[in-house]
Amino acid sequence: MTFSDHYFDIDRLDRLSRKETFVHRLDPRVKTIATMLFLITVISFPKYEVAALVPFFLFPVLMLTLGDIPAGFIAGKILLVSPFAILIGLFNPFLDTRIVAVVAGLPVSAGILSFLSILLKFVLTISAALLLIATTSFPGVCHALRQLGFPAIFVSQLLLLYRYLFVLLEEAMRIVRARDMRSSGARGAGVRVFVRLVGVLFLRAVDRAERIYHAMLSRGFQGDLPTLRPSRVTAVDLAFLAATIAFLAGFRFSQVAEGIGRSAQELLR
Amino acid sequence: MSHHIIEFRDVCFRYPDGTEALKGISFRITHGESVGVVGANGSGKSTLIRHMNGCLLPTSGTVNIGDFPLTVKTRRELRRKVGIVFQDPDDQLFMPTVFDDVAFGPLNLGMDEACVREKVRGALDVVHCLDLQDKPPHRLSLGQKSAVAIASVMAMDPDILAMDEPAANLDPRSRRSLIAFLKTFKHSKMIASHDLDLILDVCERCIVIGDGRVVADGPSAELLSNRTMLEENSLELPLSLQGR
Amino acid sequence: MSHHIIEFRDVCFRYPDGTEALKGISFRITHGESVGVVGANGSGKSTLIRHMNGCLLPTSGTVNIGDFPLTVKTRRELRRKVGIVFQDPDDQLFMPTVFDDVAFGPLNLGMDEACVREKVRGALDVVHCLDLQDKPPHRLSLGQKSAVAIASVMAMDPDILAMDEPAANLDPRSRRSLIAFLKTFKHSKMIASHDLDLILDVCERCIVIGDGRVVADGPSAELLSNRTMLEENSLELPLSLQGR
Amino acid sequence: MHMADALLSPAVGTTLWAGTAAVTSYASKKLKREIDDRTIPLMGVLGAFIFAAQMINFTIPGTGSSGHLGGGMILAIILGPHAAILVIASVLTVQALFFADGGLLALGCNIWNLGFYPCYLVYPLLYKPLVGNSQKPGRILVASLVSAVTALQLGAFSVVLETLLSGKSELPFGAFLLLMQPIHLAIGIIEGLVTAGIINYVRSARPELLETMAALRPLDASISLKKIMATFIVLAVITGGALSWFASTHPDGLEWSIEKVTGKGELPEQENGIAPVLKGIQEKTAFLPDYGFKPAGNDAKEGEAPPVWPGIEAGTSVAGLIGAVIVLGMIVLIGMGIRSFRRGCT
Ligand SMILES: Nc1ncnc2c1ncn2[C@@H]1O[C@H](COP(=O)(O)OP(=O)(O)OP(=O)(O)O)[C@@H](O)[C@H]1O
Ligand SMILES: Nc1ncnc2c1ncn2[C@@H]1O[C@H](COP(=O)(O)OP(=O)(O)OP(=O)(O)O)[C@@H](O)[C@H]1O
Ligand SMILES: [Mg+2]
Ligand SMILES: [Mg+2]
Repeated sequence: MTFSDHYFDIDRLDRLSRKETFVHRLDPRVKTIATMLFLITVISFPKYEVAALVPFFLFPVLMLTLGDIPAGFIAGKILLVSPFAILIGLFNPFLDTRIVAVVAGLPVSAGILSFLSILLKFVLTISAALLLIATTSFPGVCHALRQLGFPAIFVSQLLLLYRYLFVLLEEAMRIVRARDMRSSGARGAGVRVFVRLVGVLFLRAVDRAERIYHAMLSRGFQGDLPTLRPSRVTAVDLAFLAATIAFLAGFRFSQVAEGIGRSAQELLR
Repeated sequence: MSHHIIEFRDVCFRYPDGTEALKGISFRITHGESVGVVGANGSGKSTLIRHMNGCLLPTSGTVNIGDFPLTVKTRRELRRKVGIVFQDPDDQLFMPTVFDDVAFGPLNLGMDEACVREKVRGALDVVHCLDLQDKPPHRLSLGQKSAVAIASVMAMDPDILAMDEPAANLDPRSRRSLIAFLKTFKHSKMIASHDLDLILDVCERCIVIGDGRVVADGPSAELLSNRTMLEENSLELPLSLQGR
Repeated sequence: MSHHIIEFRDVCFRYPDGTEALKGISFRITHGESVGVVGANGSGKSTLIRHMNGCLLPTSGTVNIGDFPLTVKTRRELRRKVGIVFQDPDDQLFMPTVFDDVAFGPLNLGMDEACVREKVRGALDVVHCLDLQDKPPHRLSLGQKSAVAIASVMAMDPDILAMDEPAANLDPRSRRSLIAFLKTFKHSKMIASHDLDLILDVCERCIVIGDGRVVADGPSAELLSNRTMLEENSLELPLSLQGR
Repeated sequence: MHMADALLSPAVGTTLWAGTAAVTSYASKKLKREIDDRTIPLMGVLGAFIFAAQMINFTIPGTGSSGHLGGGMILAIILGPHAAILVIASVLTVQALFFADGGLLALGCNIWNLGFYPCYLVYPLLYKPLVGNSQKPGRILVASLVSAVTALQLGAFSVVLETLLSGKSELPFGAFLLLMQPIHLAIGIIEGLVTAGIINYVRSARPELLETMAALRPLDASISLKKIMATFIVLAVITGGALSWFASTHPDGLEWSIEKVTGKGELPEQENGIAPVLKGIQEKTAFLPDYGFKPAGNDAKEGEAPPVWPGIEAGTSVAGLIGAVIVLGMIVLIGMGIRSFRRGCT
């Protein structure tokens, strides 16, 4: 991924989060909590569990479709994400070769099962996190965190980080562009020039912070970033949370997929 | 209302690297006066403006706002009175959306919600940016950012207004409505700009800065038509006086 | 020399958030022409300028420089021909000192030392910044930065010059000498600005942009005295024509 | 290397979340009491800076591959530990949300691995003493190098531990270590060089800057080793406690520990694949050679009927598979239904 792709990616998520749908209108706190519960439930499955994980796709699919988020975009991001989990999981089939089942004449090893399980968990957890941000603006998540008791300092500087992320990314992009525009050939991609560029960027960042601080003070800043973003938990929000919990508990403790599979087998016979 | 008085007494300022940006500036602005600050690039205008609310404190000399000297201790209090529009709008728009940003000041002053909304609306209206409310600042053009930055200061109803190059990125119409607004703003104000026509329109008094010193101080109409003095200070006649 | 020709054919550009900044722009600039681009805040001037050397590529339509279409593949080559001065000077100064920064381009073009020094000197002289040579860019005033940014592009001897709001932060004298320099620059150039007086002085031709479209295109003297058309586009008569 | 949700068990995930929450709220409290609020915009902007810097890649000489700045040590050096850990936490939060780097549960681990070590262990215990008061470029270089390498090694080691404690991966301890530590040695060296380069650049360009920033940094020298160790030990105990509780209630998550407790014999070697090789490496390198991280019950010979554990029997898995496919189909249908319904509405 190139530099500006990264930028546009963040920007695209940021724009998606400004849509107006049922999911977007839900209270950020409720969505954050629901997502965390979802994550914990998903990873609480034992390492060889595969089938029972599948019903959990309902959650991201509902968020995706109700929130009107393009599935291709999320899928693309999942594929691009750092492959660490997959890389580590990939060893499982080689290391755990006990045959535990024979499906359609093909032997299936425990390692393959645990790898599949990691894969499913990977897709589920990553898509849940991405969908949280795609349906809740980042400032929304920040305010939710504040209301959920995260320290004020942390949340304030998280908001500022987010605001200046775009400014500095653009600044970096333009510095790189200005360098490329005035340099010929590949000169300038080495560590030395990098350190200089980053050094300049750093100094500017510090200066900017100083100027921002003054601007904030000039407008009555007292260590807190107030907003007029009334977020009240409504009955709809509570219903959503309750439904999520019921959904999670239901699918966690009953073997839905397996049950359906058995019935299907019965029917076929 | 003595708190609209600004007085600089022999103010010197040295940047940490040793650059002497102000070398003894003195003047007094009384209530309701409207003063333009003009001078060459690097003459010290921005440095001067940043002294107005204690962003920078003099290396020597004093700045008084009302009857109070501006010091580390008093600046917190006095800052509310002085609204500053900085030269780079990106420094000033630090909240995630235009609305939040303009609302920041009023909220900090403890206004209630309806009142805040009212203020934000009014301020954005003056600069023709009402429909940008929900945009995040990083998606605005530079001129739009400048306009919003001005709104965010105006929303605070400052007693004293200090602006650093407010019209630099505005299109002629927005510049014109900024001028109109400045003319209605009845408290003291100080405007640093290279746009001598704007100064001539808005400010009855003008201070010419050269190399960190006050070179001339007097009625704008007079100073800004003094070609020799202007040219000595890297300035020239306002365009509207040059004719074609 | 056909490589001084710039042609936009039906150029549309949409920012990733869906903002349609350019909605079908077409024009052709022949060698040696000097063209001003004017329009309201947010009308798309900066977006247009950024298409000149492929910083942005059209969503649809084509940009030709000389006889080559500007694409991902050719832009590296064509970039050398087109010197762009961005709206924000900070974007452009990335080296530790003013001298290094202005020398960066010439050095990369493989000039020898004496030649580079010569160029840097010449370029800095035009913008009155010779004595800032050894200062680091972050310690300059904004106007000084703008001036140095212009010098850093001029030092590269571009075939085509594109400037976005070059005079916004300059003091009147530097502005005047920028105008003088632009008049001596004999290749094609394109200047986006709210400073209609500068456009009137420097450009024989003027393109008015409104909401991402070309609204008018013709001789500056004619367009910039057409009060109705200007006012419809958030502009007004150049100050020097307004008189007092 | 970011820890990922998919490799985590709830016990490890929540324990590290708790640890991280404790550390960050400690840092916030400290900051609140001891700094003026100018640090808040500085922290925010420097967090954004780390991102911007991370997006500029450079080529690593000789390899052609590209590296980027992680930033943990830089932040610790510039802002001091308390502010730095909050900034690192924010950077990781944004990465988790926008790039799905790691994930939200793994965030706890990641903040711990990439924030706690550089800020609260390496900075006070290594960097400060190594640099001392001299601030010469050479010393900064050495100190940055040593610190960055150490911090990354600790972080990588933690990733290994967290993964293995979670029990989702089959990688043996030693092999995993061999996989992680050398990579992070290389990354650490580069990170150290870049860190030193930037600090030195800033020092020469704006010497006054680091001094004024130093003023923002409370209790630089006074972070007592004791306090840190005490925190660390407390957290270790909590972790251990939680884990053993989890082990006793949740056998399939941590089967290896049961194996250890019941002492069910030595594990037989796997005969095929790279397992024996890895096993060999492991025996030579691992300092905990007994941690085989192998499930119990695999003493069954190959070719025999699959063992009852881990609760997979052929019938179940086939039914599960069929069910999974059906459920997946239904979910896709639901999704497409909603989508076309929405389209119809608008
Ligand atoms: N990065 C961006 N993402 C989305 N929209 C943008 C972005 N930059 C600019 N725009 C929008 O595109 C339109 C054209 O912007 P542009 O910067 O080209 O205007 P401009 O004519 O240069 O204005 P100004 O005179 O204020 O500099 C504006 O409506 C602006 O809000
Ligand atoms: N951060 C800084 N460190 C050191 N010197 C500085 C710094 N900022 C400005 N200066 C110097 O101080 C002097 C006054 O700068 P200032 O920004 O006040 O000028 P100005 O009148 O606002 O100029 P402009 O019209 O270009 O905005 C200049 O010589 C400048 O180089
Ligand atoms: Mg200035
Ligand atoms: Mg523009």
